[in-house]
Amino acid sequence: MNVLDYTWLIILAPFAGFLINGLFGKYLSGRTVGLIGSFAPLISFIISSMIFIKFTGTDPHPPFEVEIFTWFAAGKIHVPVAYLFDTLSLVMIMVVTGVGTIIHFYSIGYMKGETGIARYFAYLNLFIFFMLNLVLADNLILMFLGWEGVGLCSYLLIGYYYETGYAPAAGLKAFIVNRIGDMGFLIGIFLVVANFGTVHFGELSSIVSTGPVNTALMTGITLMFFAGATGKSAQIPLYIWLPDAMAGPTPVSALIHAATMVTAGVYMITRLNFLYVLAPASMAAVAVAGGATALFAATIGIMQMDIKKVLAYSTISQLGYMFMAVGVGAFSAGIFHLVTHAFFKALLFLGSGSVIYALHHEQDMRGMGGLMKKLPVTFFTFLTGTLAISGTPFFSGFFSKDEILWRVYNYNFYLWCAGLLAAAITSFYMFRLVFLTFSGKPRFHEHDNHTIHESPVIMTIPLVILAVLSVAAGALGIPHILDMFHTGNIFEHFLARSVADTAVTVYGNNTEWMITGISVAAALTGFLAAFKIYWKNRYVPGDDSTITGLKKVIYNKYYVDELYRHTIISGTISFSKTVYRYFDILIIDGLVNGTGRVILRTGERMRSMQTGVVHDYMFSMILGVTLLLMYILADKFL
Amino acid sequence: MSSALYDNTTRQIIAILGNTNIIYVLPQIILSAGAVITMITSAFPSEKYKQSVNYYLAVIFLSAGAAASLYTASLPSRNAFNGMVKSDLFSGILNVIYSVTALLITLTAHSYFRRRGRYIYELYPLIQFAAAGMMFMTMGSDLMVIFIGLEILSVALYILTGIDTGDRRSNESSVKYFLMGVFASAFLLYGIAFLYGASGTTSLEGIGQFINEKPAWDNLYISAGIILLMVGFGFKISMVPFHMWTPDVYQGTPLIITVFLSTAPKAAALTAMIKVILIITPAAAASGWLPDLIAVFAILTMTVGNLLALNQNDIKRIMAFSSIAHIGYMLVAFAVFRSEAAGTILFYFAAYILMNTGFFTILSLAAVNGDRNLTLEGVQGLAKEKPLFGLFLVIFLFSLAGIPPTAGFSAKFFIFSTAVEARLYFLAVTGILNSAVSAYYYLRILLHVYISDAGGNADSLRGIKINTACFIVILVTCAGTVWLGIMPGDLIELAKKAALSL
Amino acid sequence: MIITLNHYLILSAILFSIGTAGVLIRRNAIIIFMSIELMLNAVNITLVAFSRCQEQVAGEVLVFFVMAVAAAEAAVGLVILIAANRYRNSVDVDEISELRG
Amino acid sequence: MFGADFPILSTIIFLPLAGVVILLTVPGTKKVIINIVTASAGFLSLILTFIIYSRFDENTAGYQFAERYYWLREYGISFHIGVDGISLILITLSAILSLLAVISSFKSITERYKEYMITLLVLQTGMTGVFAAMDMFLFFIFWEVILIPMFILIAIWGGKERIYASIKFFIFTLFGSTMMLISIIYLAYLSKAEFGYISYDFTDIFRLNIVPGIQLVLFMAFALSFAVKVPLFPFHTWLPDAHTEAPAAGSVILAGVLLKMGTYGFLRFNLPLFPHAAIVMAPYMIALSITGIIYGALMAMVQPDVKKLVAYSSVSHMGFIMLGIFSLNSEGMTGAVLQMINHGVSTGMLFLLVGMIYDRRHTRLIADYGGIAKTVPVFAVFFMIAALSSIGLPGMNGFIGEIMIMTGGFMVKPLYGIIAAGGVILSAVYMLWMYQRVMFGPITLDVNKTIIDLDLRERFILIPLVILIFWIGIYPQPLITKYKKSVQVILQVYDNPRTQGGSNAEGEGK
Amino acid sequence: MESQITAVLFYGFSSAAVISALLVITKKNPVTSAISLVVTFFSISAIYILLNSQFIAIMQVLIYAGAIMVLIIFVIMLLNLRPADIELKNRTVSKAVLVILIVFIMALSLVAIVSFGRFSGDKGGITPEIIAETGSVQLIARAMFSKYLLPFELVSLLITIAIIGVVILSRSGPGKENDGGE
Repeated sequence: MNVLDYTWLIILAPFAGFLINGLFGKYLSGRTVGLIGSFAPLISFIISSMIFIKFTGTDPHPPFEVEIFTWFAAGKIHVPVAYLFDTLSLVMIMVVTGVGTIIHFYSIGYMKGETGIARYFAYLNLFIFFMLNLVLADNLILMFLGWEGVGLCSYLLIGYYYETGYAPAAGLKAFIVNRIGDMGFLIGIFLVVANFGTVHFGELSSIVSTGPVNTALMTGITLMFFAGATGKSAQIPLYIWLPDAMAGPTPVSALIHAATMVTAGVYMITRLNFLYVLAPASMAAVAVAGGATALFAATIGIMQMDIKKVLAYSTISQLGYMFMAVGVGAFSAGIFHLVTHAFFKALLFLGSGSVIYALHHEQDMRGMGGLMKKLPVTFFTFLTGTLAISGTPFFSGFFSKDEILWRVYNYNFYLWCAGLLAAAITSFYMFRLVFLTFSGKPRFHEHDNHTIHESPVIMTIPLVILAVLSVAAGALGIPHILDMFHTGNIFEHFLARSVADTAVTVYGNNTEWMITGISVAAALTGFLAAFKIYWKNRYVPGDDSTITGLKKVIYNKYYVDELYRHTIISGTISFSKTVYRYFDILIIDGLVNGTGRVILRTGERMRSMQTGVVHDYMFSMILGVTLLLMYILADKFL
Repeated sequence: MSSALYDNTTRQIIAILGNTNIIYVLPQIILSAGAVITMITSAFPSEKYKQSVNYYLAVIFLSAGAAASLYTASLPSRNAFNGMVKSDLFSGILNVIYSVTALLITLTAHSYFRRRGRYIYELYPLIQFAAAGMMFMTMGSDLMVIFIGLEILSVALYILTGIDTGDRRSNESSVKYFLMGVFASAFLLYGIAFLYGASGTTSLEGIGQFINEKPAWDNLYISAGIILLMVGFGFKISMVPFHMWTPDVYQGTPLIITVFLSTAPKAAALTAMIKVILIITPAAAASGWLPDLIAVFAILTMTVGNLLALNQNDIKRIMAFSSIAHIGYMLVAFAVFRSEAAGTILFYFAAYILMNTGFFTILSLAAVNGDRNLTLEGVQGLAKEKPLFGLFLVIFLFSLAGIPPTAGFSAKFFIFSTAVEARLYFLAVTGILNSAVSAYYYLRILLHVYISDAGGNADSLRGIKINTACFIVILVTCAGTVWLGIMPGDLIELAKKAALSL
Repeated sequence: MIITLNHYLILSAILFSIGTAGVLIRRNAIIIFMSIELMLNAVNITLVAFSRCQEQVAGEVLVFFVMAVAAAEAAVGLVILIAANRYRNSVDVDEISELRG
Repeated sequence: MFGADFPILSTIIFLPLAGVVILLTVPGTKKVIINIVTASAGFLSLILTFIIYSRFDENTAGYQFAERYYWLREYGISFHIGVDGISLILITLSAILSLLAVISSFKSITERYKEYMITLLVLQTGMTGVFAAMDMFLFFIFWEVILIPMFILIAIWGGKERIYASIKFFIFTLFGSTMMLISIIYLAYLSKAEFGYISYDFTDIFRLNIVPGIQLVLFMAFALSFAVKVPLFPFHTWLPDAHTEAPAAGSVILAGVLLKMGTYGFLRFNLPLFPHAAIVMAPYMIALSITGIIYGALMAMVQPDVKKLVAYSSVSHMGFIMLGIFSLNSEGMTGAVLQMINHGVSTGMLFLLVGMIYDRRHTRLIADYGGIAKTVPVFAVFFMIAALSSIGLPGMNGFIGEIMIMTGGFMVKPLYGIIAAGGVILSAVYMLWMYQRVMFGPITLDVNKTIIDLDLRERFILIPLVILIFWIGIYPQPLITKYKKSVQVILQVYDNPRTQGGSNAEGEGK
Repeated sequence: MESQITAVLFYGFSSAAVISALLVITKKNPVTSAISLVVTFFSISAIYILLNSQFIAIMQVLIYAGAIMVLIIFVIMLLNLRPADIELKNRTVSKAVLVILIVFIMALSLVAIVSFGRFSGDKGGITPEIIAETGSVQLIARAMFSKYLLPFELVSLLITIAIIGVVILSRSGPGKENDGGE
């Protein structure tokens, strides 16, 4: 059995899971549904792993494509449903299916007892299906299918608790903001089709690499794609949907809004690296936007009270790092951070999910505290994740983040400063989170005290697995200065078969050591600050009303949502209402009805000539006769 | 008319009489004789069968008249009565149309007048006389015959409009029609006088020859004559601005007479006018002022007719204005000023008569209290109480509005296609826009018939009974309307052929 | 001073116009009818004059027919007017205007 | 079963009329018999449609299954019908939607049931006829015939404002088509001048050489008629009223098929007949189209009435189709034709769904709902599918058409594609926002707690549409192949430098 | 000389006709109007004589003055019309002026037309001499019963209809069920 013949199963298994759960789920028990839903990505994961193995080793399999059928074709557009397997996409599907599978299993525990569990697993499987399409697509339009498809699943899953008012609203927001970005993606596709006549990555790559370079065009195309990426990956200015997306179930936040979907933008830019390298301006834009987002989101993270919101802003911030990386041309570093982030952020979310589960859906950290003993597994795994994200040496986050910061330092000093500051802040708010949640006195209701206990095994095992990965994954991408076993940067080498880094290293090893040291110091500073405030001083933030000044501004996320709401959204709506009332009804409709009315009124007015008096009728006749006679006289003599 | 006239007159009279070809006026003879015979039945001894005898005799004679018309139509073109009349396919077809219309109206009239509580033995004879008059108008190839034919028709119609002597509205419409009709015929006569004065003959061929040979087209007598003729005929066909009598007369007179007024006499007057003008005017006139004038009349007529119909509430008035508008469409074909175009008018009349008669026959069944309930409110809910009526009304009204696949559409199509062929685009466009406007008031009727609940009318509408004769009329007209809509080919070809025989 | 055709025709035109004026300014239906008769007479003059000048009798024949027609119309018309009078006790055309609009 | 000379196409056209004749003999109270007769007439013609669909030879652009009978020989009019790829798929669409419309009305119509079914059947004949006609006169006849049943549908079985809406619909569209009639007649006489015989037949009319100046006038005349039908901004004002007042089945047919007649008209007549004018006018038509896209979407956003919202969304979607057509390139036009089907399916489904919920609650106001996803989950799923299809989600039908159209538009002028893409965003806004307000959130009104979910019949109606949505979304190529050649033929005339802007890369594309 | 006499006679009779015609339309009392109309008819009859058309002249007197006018006067008497409702119709002066103006323009147009129109056509050859020789009656009769036989017969039809009409319309009056009675 050649596993390569079963590549289609990777895609199909989650889809089958979706169909089964979607159509028949309501007739099945919650457990069966959960198992079906979880085994579907597991199958994908197993096959992916087998292919992955074929790609490693001394005699690695070359990249290959699988064409299933022609989706549609007209004129210059020819879109096959075809999947591209290369090292980049393999890394991605490993993450997607791997983390996906773990989270599916976790969900069985987390979602136990919910009413719409079949719906939940169906959506989740559908998400995996679309995500795989996104990742494996060998052309832009199929990628766009996945791109929008995951957006849909995100929408559906955020709005999972549809009986509430806010969850569907958050889903809608996510979808629409994503669509705004997608418009950029679409325009990028149009530009590519119109100029190169193909949407296929391989062909596109060979066209642009052989043909003359039109930098302006390339910049346009890449900026458009980047606009798409900002939507999906929650970068400035379209990041606003992600914090709201936390309204969905926590595993969903872990899978979609941390590990996989939101990283699609990074993946897409990496996939299209051959375009980006021809547009340095776009690269710079990506890097700057990433750096700005990393810093900006981190600052908001400081002041959030909702445990998941903190993680959400942290995700935005981390995504900013990834963009910074790809922006400076360090594609492999970006992807590497993507992978490690997938592990530790999924871990953090699942851990928070465990907390929330234990506390019966309490999410505000002001209502937690002292959970260290109650939830030991959760605590330790969560701590692992925190250490990883903070860049503690030898945790995975350390390797990936350091790599990025080093590359950025080579690229631009100020950008590096932003990254560094963000790293410090990240460390601060993450430890703030840990301390507020797990240390100190319990602040939840006393009577809950007995009901709070550690989550079931099905939820803790995933936490442990992810914790292990969060620690170990760093080994894949050890920077050369730390390369004690001379394995080289495995990850970078592996990925180099698909993507060539363009980042240039201008400084030497000593500088690299120094940079590493500074970033560790920054992380430490953040930790110490948090330690002082929240561990030593046992500081607990007060109610919303007590928050004032700059804190209030940050707590309210710099009022960006409000800004959007009061300008763009209400502007559009009131504009439409005005146009509807005064243009559509009054002018267009009025013109049509008015014409009718004028005709009717003319008829009505003419009726008054029909007086019923014979004289008037005869007079009209005589008038006619006279005019006619004058007419012929005029015709004759004039 | 030369010195030969001074020869032995008796011999000549015999010769002329022998040369009259009386067979060509057979329909007229049958109808006139039939009228007299039908009338005498009022003296029929049996009270019980008196009315039936009267009615059936009328039906028989009208059928015979129709058959005779068919027969004469099949005969080759021929002058008769010393060139006073000419029998050709054109007049033949029209004769058939007249007698069939008269027949349809007779069939409907019987039950209608009974319901109205008034049985008039002279009704059918008058219709037959009127039909005979129309036939003479159409067949006449001499202005004298046409004039007298017109007067026969007019006098019969003056009487018919006032036939319900118990109804003051009927009387009013008759007064109005009479005064204005006589007034209009003075103009017609003046026109005839001018033509006669200019050419020295009243024969159409003669005048035509004279104008062509002299050439005398720029003679003021000729133009004044034609103008005044158009006034006279224009009154009869209610051409704007000579149309104002129409709604009042239609509204006041008993419904069946309204139908009659709006169908056959109009056909007769319009075709007579077309015939006269087309024969007497030379080819050069086709680019002169006359077609322009007719075009102006056409536009005025259809526009005014339609506009006035929009706000009416009385269905008879609506249909009066609608008949004005229809005349306007037909004038479009007249403005083309070619005899083939007259063929499309023949077709239009056939279609118009079918749909109009059908429509009114249905209404006649619903009419009570001297037609006073024939308002939009009065027919509300008709289709609800009588669904079958509703279906028929849909067909008739859409046909009147000119929506395919009905006779009304085919007719309009032929008219406008003739206009386009003659490059009268403006006319065609105006016509077609008008026909779109007209849809409004037909739809209004339909909406009232169909949508609104009967409410207060429910009882009177439920009481409607349909008799066989009316049902046959409705069925025939409906079938005709649809048939001419789907398969207009034969008739239009025949009509065009007929028009060429002018 | 020779009386030509034109004299007759102008006389006829004047009489015709007077008749028309009568039709338009009188309210009494009978007088209106009389005015119309006047118009017909005016036309008759034209016809006879033309007939004479063309050395024909056709015009005169037509005049004869017109007279007959006028008589018939008079009979019918007057009966109609009598009927109208029965309803309204007047033959004022202004009053015979129930049907309008 | 059906030989080569079996007049299969005219059977499809007149089969519903046969149903009408049978219905006339059935008493109005026997609802079941009426149902059986109507549905089987629709079903049989659907089967026949499938037969021609499968037998259609997609390798030629010519008309197939042509039948020709002389009709008005003297006027050069014949009963000439046939199908090319574009008409084929549109006929198929109308057959499907007609049958579904019939079935959907089984319960929702309570009065004048027989007349209602007759009306629907007549409507079907008219629609099929429009798409099958190969004679200008015949085309016009069918075109106008449709007004009658549609008018009656709205006027009798419509909502509160039905009288106003029906008259507006009728008169407005009638006015639109007036100029077309004159132009058709003109063309026929032009053929007389050019070929020596008058002819209304496509085969002759399409060979005419028309002077550019006259082309422009005729183009306008035809365009007016079609633009009203489409409806192209700013001729759309009849649509919201008509849709809102029409019964569900009427809306389905109206949105699903009738609007397509307008775009079909553009494709069938305006482009092949008046190429010069089309090139001159294309920017203006596109300007109106994209205005319509954005305008319709913005208007849809602020409608409180679900049906009106969907109606305005139709304005937006039809703008897409028009944009595709007047891109005058293969991408745009292929997309436009596909989008005609897509819009028919998805908007048709939306109207069906609105009708179903209306039957239960007798209100169409968004504010009267809220949170009903809990009480009617199955309905919610179907509604979601329809909404997503309507907003052009990839994997569903709307996407394929829209992306091709937008690419086509973009290739003409990037701005066109960009604005159209903006319309895609807005469509998500109004559609999902409406969905959210209707379906999600807490249930605020007690009446909404007891709504009954869709029954089997209703599911049966919707499932074919769902299948179509996904089939076209996932594997549209067979469908595209059916009409590809026909589109190519239309485009042949346009040897247009503008559309060849990116032709340097043409050879390298697949 | 003869033409002078003709001229005098013509002007005399035509002014009589015109004046009496004016009286017809202006006199308040319908009987006066009717009597004036009779005068007009007689004057016209005289004009016919001037035109050498004796038959028509006689007919004019017989039919118009004799039959029709008698009928009219009879009806006037029958209806017993009060002079009160006989006055110039018009409600407003401006309208009356308008009517007169239009009629005046029409009169002018007619005069212009008859003055400038060309009278032509083939002469029929029935000169005044022949008329004097044969007699107007015979000439007309010949034409009427040969060439114009059909119209002549049609006139009889017309009169029949008129008789029927008179019978029907005079049969009954208001008071029946369908009197509107509003």
